Amino acid sequence: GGSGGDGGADTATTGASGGTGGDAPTIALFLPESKTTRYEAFDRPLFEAKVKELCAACKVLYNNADQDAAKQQQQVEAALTQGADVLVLDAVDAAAVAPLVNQAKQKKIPVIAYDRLISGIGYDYFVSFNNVRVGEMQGQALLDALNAKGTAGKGQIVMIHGSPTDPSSADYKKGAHNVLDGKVTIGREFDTPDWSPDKAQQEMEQAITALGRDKIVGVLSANDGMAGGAIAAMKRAGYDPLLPITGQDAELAAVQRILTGEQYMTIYLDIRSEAEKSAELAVAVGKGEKPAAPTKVNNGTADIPAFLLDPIAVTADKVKDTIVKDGFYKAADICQGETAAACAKAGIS
Amino acid sequence: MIRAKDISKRYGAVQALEGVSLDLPPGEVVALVGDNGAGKSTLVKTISGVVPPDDGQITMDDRPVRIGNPHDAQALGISTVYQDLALCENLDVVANLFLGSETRRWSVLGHIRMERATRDLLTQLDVRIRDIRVPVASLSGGQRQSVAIARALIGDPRLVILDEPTAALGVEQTAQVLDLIRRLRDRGLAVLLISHNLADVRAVSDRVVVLRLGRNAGEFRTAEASQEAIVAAITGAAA
Amino acid sequence: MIRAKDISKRYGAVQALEGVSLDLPPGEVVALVGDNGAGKSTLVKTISGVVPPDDGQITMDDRPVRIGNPHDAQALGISTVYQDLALCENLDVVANLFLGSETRRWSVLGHIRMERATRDLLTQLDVRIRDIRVPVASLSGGQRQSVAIARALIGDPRLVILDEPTAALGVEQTAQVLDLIRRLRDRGLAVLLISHNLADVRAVSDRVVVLRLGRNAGEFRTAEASQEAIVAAITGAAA
Amino acid sequence: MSATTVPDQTPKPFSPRQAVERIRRGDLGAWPVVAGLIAIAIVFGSLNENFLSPENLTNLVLQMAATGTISLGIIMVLLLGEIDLAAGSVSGLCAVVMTILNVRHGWNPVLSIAVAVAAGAAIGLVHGLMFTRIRMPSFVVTLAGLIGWQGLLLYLLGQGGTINLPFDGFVAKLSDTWLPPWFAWTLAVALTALYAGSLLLGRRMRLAADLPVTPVYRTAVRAGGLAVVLAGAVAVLQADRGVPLLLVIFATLVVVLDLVLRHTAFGRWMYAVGGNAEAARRAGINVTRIRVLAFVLSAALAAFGGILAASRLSAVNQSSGGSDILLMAIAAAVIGGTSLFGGRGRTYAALLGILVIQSITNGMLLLNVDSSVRYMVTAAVLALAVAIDSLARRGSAQ
Amino acid sequence: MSATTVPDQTPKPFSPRQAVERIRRGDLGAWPVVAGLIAIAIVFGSLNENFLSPENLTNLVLQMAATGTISLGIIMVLLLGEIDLAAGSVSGLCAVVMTILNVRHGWNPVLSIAVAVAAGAAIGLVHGLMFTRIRMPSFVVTLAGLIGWQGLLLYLLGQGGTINLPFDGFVAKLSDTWLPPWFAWTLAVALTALYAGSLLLGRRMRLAADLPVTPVYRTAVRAGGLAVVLAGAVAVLQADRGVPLLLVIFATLVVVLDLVLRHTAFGRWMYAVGGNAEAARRAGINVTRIRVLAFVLSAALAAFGGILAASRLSAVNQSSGGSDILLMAIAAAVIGGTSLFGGRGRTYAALLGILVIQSITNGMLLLNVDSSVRYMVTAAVLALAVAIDSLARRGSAQ
Ligand SMILES: Nc1ncnc2c1ncn2[C@@H]1O[C@H](COP(=O)(O)OP(=O)(O)OP(=O)(O)O)[C@@H](O)[C@H]1O
Ligand SMILES: Nc1ncnc2c1ncn2[C@@H]1O[C@H](COP(=O)(O)OP(=O)(O)OP(=O)(O)O)[C@@H](O)[C@H]1O
Ligand SMILES: [Mg+2]
Ligand SMILES: [Mg+2]
Repeated sequence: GGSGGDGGADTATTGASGGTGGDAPTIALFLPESKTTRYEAFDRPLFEAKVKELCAACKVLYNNADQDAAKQQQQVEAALTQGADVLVLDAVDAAAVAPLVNQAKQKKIPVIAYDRLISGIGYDYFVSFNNVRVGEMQGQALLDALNAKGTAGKGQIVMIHGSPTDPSSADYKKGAHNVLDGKVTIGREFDTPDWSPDKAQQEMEQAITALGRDKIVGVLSANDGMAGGAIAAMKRAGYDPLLPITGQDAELAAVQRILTGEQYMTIYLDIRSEAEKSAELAVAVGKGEKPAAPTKVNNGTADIPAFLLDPIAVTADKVKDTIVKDGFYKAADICQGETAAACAKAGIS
Repeated sequence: MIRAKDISKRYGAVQALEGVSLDLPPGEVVALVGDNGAGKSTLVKTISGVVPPDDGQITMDDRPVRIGNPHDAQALGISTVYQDLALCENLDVVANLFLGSETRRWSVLGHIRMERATRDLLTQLDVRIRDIRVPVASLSGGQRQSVAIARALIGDPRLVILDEPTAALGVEQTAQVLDLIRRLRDRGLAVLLISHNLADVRAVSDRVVVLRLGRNAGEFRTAEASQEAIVAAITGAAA
Repeated sequence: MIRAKDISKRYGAVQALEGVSLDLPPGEVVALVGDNGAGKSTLVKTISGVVPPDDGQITMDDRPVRIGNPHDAQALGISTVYQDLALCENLDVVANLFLGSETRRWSVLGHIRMERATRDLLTQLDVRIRDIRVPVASLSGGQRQSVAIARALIGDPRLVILDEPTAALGVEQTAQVLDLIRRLRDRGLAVLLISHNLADVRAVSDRVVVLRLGRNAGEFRTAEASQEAIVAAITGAAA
Repeated sequence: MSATTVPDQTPKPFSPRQAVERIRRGDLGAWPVVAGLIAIAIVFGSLNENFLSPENLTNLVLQMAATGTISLGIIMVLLLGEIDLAAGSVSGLCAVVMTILNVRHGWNPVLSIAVAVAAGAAIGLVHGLMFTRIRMPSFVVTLAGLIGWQGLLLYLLGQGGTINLPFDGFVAKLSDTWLPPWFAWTLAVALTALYAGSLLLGRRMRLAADLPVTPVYRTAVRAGGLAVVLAGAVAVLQADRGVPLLLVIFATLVVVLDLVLRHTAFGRWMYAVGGNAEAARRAGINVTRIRVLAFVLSAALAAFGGILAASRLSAVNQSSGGSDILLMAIAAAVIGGTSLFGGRGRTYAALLGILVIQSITNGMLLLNVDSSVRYMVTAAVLALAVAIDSLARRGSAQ
Repeated sequence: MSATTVPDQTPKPFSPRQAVERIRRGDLGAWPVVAGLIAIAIVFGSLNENFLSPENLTNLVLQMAATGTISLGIIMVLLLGEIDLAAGSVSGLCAVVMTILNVRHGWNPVLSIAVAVAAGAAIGLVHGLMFTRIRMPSFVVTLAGLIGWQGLLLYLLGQGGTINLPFDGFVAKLSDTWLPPWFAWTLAVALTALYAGSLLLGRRMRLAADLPVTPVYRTAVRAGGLAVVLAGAVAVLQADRGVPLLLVIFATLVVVLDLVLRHTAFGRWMYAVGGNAEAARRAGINVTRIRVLAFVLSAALAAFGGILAASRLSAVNQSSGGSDILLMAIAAAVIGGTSLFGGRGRTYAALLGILVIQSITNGMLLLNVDSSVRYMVTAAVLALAVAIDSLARRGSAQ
């Protein structure tokens, strides 16, 4: 429970008077890590491209904190030093960046919380998917798959969560439990240091050993990388067909696995919409405008004007209408080698 | 009087000492001689607390004392120059000389007093070291030896043990060390000298104790023993 | 003939050697004497490639040779026993003895041949070490010294340098080493002996070279020089 | 003189008294670590009945090969008293190189592996040259490597992130190949015979050279011990999927490197440089070359370890070679008895150390506990396993 | 004899020749690292005009205090030739302890800090006792600590995760307090006067004891140098928000610990144990106590560093004390010139080393590059900065 409760009150004024950059504001984008694909491969280029499109003279200062809250703090300070006019902040630790936001507010620089809801202080905008919702969708998808196979009550599931030292992993975990608790038996549940696929593989192997091969009916993996590790473990243990397993991030390798039937689903965050929406917003705010937001989200301290996007659960039959249609990956990229046949089956070309 | 009784020490397969006894009365220089590997250094190390003996006892004025580590030995007034010198090569001459018995007030070092005392002591021993503030690592073999000897005189010992003190020393410095040993005796200290140089041994010692293969192998009053008798005891030719 | 000409070496503020020259003809034992810190070990180190001299030249049979590191010196047949021994304490006696010139075939070590040769060599030098497969760290001072001396005889050297070889040795072992030096000379090798023991020096050397404060300070044919003259040169009393 | 020398050199025949002697003087070799392993086995075995099942032991073997191989490389550098912090990054980078060549460019898998290992060796060469020529501390050189090669890995992976290795391809198959039973048994018998033969031959040669020897029955005990261990391992592994190729590869590396270290001049010089670099230099050894070679070996083994890890996962991704792989590899070496100060250690340290570490990890994952508790228990068990070793040695010091 | 000895001991008066001498023999002290820093300043300063701005330099100062303090603790252990891998975890754990006491239980902040630092010291005591009593290698003891204390941290944080510190509370204010200008200037003047005074006093006492002294003008140069550095720092920092309290705390720690190491018996014994533990033991020093104390100091400083980090972030969370803090703290010590083999180094190493590392990080963050490139450039700059140092020393070796 932090203080700074007065933050919400003056949000409007700081927001309006920000944008000292006039027609070509400098926009600082802060992303939390570089070890998963999405941030460097999608968020950043999409965001930068959209800014360029809307305002050719605008400058984007890009920062990646490598999952280190202290480093992110330094990055924000560096950006303020360089005269950023808008901060678009995807917090490493969404609960701990309030002082940073406060610093920006003191300098009358507007802040847009990107992807993760910053708590403990008021600020200008929030653009995101809902992390708890992601966990819920993973849990729901797994439940659906188990029900479809009729194995929901007939065995146990294994849950492979993300890093115990990563706060967002706690949200996914919470969401998944919201859906699954009471509906299935949870046999083993692991927090995986560093979201490491190697460790996920070992965890899955140990779960199989501990529970017995035939007692397991499904796997909840918090992201695609770890799902890859768990799938390797299942294959080596001789599962055929593989158990339904969830994922997140829509990594290329995961999409291919979904098409070939090795992975049941992934969470596809329509990062394009998120990045582009944020870019539009950042440019507008940077120019001193104050767009209206469709909704507000209460972060415990203040109501933050918010643009909320829905995560999309992608199973094999939905790849075509989501990922391919959005151009997230080109069909040619997905349908390489062994995946080609599966592509044809799913109608992707 | 310090007395070691029935000391035994085994290193793995090697029985380095087996029931060795030694008397060190005040005001007397005792020379400990013996072949390489006879156990001389090991005996010294048990007396000065560096290695615990397996067996045996050390008494001081007929009361048994416990010497569990070098600190105990120092507290009892036993000061030792080791054959392998045991200097901290990263520290300078002054620091090495006063190591463990620094001049200090409320734990703050008296740099200047120590430096001054070092210079005086080295001058007295006729040791020439051009800069006493350089690390010991850069000294010549004899210079290190001299520093180690000077170390033993810091504080107020009642027994000074010197394990091959003159091995690396020049003619003059050797003479100074022998002279120093005599002066220590005259001040009433007990001195234990280990040396392979029988000429030196005969020149300063009052008594010669011979070790052979880790056992006592003879004891002589220096004035009365011939060089041949001592050598015979060392080599075991007498047996 | 190996000859060092006008060697100078400075360590920071200390001029350890200044224009020192030395001739080492085959079949002759040259003794290098001098006070502590006179620069004897430094001179040895420049000849055996351990430290590069600042200035000066080393010639072999009148051709200048480059000795940039100890390997070069060994390739030229210069074999050295250092005052600070330079043994690898973690290795056993056999390994230390053959270090750098292991008996091997296709790079596979000939353990048994080396062990056998070690035993023979140590026996020949009258060295008693109970187990030659223990790390050198557990040997007595004299035993280490003996191992270091034995090292210098491995291979087929043409110059053997011994820096204070007998400092830690017992009576018998010293006699053996002196004897060994004579035998090396008789085999036509050049021998450079550094010692503070003038008795030993006079017993085996053909020529005595005196260093003082890093400079040549006199040269004598041993047979013709009196002990007093040598001591005077060492201490500078002659000047 | 030889009359007095020879009897002294002959070790007394084996006797209980002598065994107590050896224990007293701390000459315990690897036994305390083995005792720690047994303790771990008993504890986890009683907490979870699956821990000692053939299936789990097979998994354990598979889990330890990659990090164990990296640890082997680390030992090469630790023997010199130096450190290689870049081993993790190098393992990840080279695995990525191998995967890109194999999957994206369609190169022959063996060739890809060879090129990747060569790349690792080249990286090691760079480290070694910076260490020996510029005389930067190895800690800093490899710290820069740790960061820099990780950067290169991210750069090479680029946008895509994870790259899958085909599941039935050569590389993935490396970790999913099992020796046929007849072959496994033949191998075990052949190894035992070879070992016994070499012991007997050595004994004969020593007798011929008039050197002291150990009594014949000790030779028999040692060969018999190996036979029992090998037979036990094969029997247990056969009860599950068989002897994994991965184990054979790792064990071969351990044994071959041990032979190199103990029986070649190069190995001898490694120990010499680690024990006293100046003495080694004065003995005419090219210290620079030994050092550079150690770094090359370390990086090449790290590269190979990374490839084994990729084979296990059938994929490489941004976190390849990251996480705590480096720390675990170093810890394995140290737990196995390699000194951080150089000059002491054998390659079996990697085997024993990684067994200790992986047993703990493996056992902790079988038990169903919270991750915070898992961390604490892991630390406690790790500390305990090493404390057994240290206490045993301590009781015997001096 | 004293007639010949004394003149030899007097250093020759300062002269250009002597300066060249000193450079040739590698007696360069911290100058090469300072040169590296200047190089870094020039490079980043020319790539980004903001790098040398007062605002950024102020940020730099704030950024380095926490890790610098941890690094100070690491130096205590490195001086003994040991290592403390647990410093990062301990810093995080103690920060969490402090925060829980302060925020959840509403304890007085100063008391919470004191208790947390005491907890750190207790942890150090445990490490030290395991190292000295059980004789486990410090690497393993602190590796177990690294894992175990992290587990305890997670356990204490529990489900909630992040705990915020009120950012106008005492703890958070620690890193957001600025000295008033008059005070900063007074402090600078007082420090210079104190330094000059102590130099002159020492000189007088040496003269009185008939010991050689350096010429007066060198004393003047040294005091003047300090004056210039202090004045420059204060002037630059005043141009932004002022001199941060955090800098004063960190600098005080550095200076006080340096004085302790150089001017007390305890400090002397630290160096002695690090240089040759056996020689120290034979000199009657209680080696065990020194070692335990070093671990206690290390952990206590780590705890305090963790608290400073929490103050900066106004929060603690699961990753407190994690990430690369440990590695950076060790690297700072090594870059600053502390030997990993013990017996060599000063506390200023932490200051200089952390300045190098943070300048690189800070500079890289100002440039707008891909993270893979950032890693690679960081590595290159790190290597270069240390290479300058190493080359300078190398050119002068022997
Ligand atoms: N590595 C070094 N660094 C700095 N000075 C050194 C170094 N080695 C030797 N010196 C200095 O050089 C001078 C000559 O030393 P050297 O070892 O050659 O003397 P030496 O004649 O062998 O004396 P001794 O008889 O005591 O062995 C001494 O003053 C010594 O302090
Ligand atoms: N730390 C040790 N470990 C094992 N054996 C040792 C150890 N120290 C000494 N020894 C053995 O104990 C025996 C006696 O050694 P010691 O050093 O006492 O001999 P010494 O009489 O001093 O010989 P020297 O005249 O050569 O110095 C030797 O055989 C030696 O090998
Ligand atoms: Mg001795
Ligand atoms: Mg010498």
